[in-house]
Amino acid sequence: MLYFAWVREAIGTGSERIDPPGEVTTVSALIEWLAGRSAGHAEAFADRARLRAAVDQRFVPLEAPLGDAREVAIFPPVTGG
Amino acid sequence: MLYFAWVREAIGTGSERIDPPGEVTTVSALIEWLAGRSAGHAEAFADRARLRAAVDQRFVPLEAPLGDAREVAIFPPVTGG
Amino acid sequence: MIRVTERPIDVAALLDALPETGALATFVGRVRADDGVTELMLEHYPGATERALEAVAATATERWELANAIIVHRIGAMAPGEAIVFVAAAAAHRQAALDACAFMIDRLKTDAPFWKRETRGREARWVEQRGGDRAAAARWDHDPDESS
Amino acid sequence: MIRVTERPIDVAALLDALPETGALATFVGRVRADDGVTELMLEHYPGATERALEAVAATATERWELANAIIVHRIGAMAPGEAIVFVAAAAAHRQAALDACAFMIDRLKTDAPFWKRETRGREARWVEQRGGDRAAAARWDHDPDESS
Repeated sequence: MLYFAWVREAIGTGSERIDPPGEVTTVSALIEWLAGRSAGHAEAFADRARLRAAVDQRFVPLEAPLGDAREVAIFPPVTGG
Repeated sequence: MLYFAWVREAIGTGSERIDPPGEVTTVSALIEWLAGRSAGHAEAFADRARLRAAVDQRFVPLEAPLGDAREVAIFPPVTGG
Repeated sequence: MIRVTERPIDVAALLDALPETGALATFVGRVRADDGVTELMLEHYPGATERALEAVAATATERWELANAIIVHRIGAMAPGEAIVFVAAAAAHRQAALDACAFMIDRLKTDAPFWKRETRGREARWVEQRGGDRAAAARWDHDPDESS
Repeated sequence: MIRVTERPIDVAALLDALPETGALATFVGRVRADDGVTELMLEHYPGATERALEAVAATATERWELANAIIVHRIGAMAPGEAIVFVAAAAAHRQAALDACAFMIDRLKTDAPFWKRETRGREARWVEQRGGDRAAAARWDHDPDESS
């Protein structure tokens, strides 16, 4: 997992290795599962409308399947430029 | 009078002083009158659709009145930039 | 050419390196000095950022037949007045250069994974995405002006 | 700031002199090197040219609340690759800068009394005005995008 911006700050780390159970098959389900790991995770994932995701560095909707993803990133809407 | 670009080249000079008769009251009438001055003038002014004008440095339609103009310029459509 | 860099963006050097095409449009976005921000920090997603910028530049190059497309984006901490982003589009004709430049800056704002954190004195806050940025990017999805 | 000059346009020096606003859009038009032109000659109407460029810059500054508007136009003889015109618009926000820059280059093409003569080898010809230039300038007469 990779986290950026205030998601990273709330969780307290920019990356972690995880091993979710088999029934976690979408980004959305993964977020739900991650929210139980710590108070920081719960805070970071409290408002789904403010979250965006990438699976193997490709932007996806939260409903997207995880498939055989090796790298999942959760972050706020981007604000570059 | 001021002439620019191929109008200037056809007439053979970029400027000349003129004293048109009183009945020449518009740019269009002035062009007609000037066309009689030389073969170069006639050539330069043969196609009115390709001519533009400025009176005292302001762009005007060919039908515009001359008024008390001190400086009249005749030239092709502009091509700067 | 795309570049993500922690060092100040040297706009003059970038311009010097461009080919002398008929038309060159550029855009420089800077940290605004007029709204109390004392430091701007740019976080990014290494790898995904470069991929996103490459995609924006490649799309512009193909759509407007550019001779050159450049996106340089600063990351890390920067001060008011410093350049955050430099975009350049070089083409044979002006409309292509102008449109491609506007397209690239609009698109990278919504497509590239950067996040801005503004510090004002002791207070730091993450910048929220603006609805206007999404609208600006979306207008390129079907642009009737493309051939003008 | 507007300038009409017989000397080469130093784009880097012009950029250096600009204030460090949030957004800066620039455009450089050059003599194309790819269509056989060996020399370009720019004739102008002294006095009327400066007045027309001032009017274009002033209109842009007012319409988009610019911090700075610059138009520098070369006159006289120049070689392929040399800059004919430099336009810059500095503003707080990017859309204002981008739109104002496009407006100024479109407008000066129809409003400022310059005439181009291209030389290809031994043959010289005066460039004809393009209908597309008039259309590009006219689209700013009533622009629904102005507030976007």
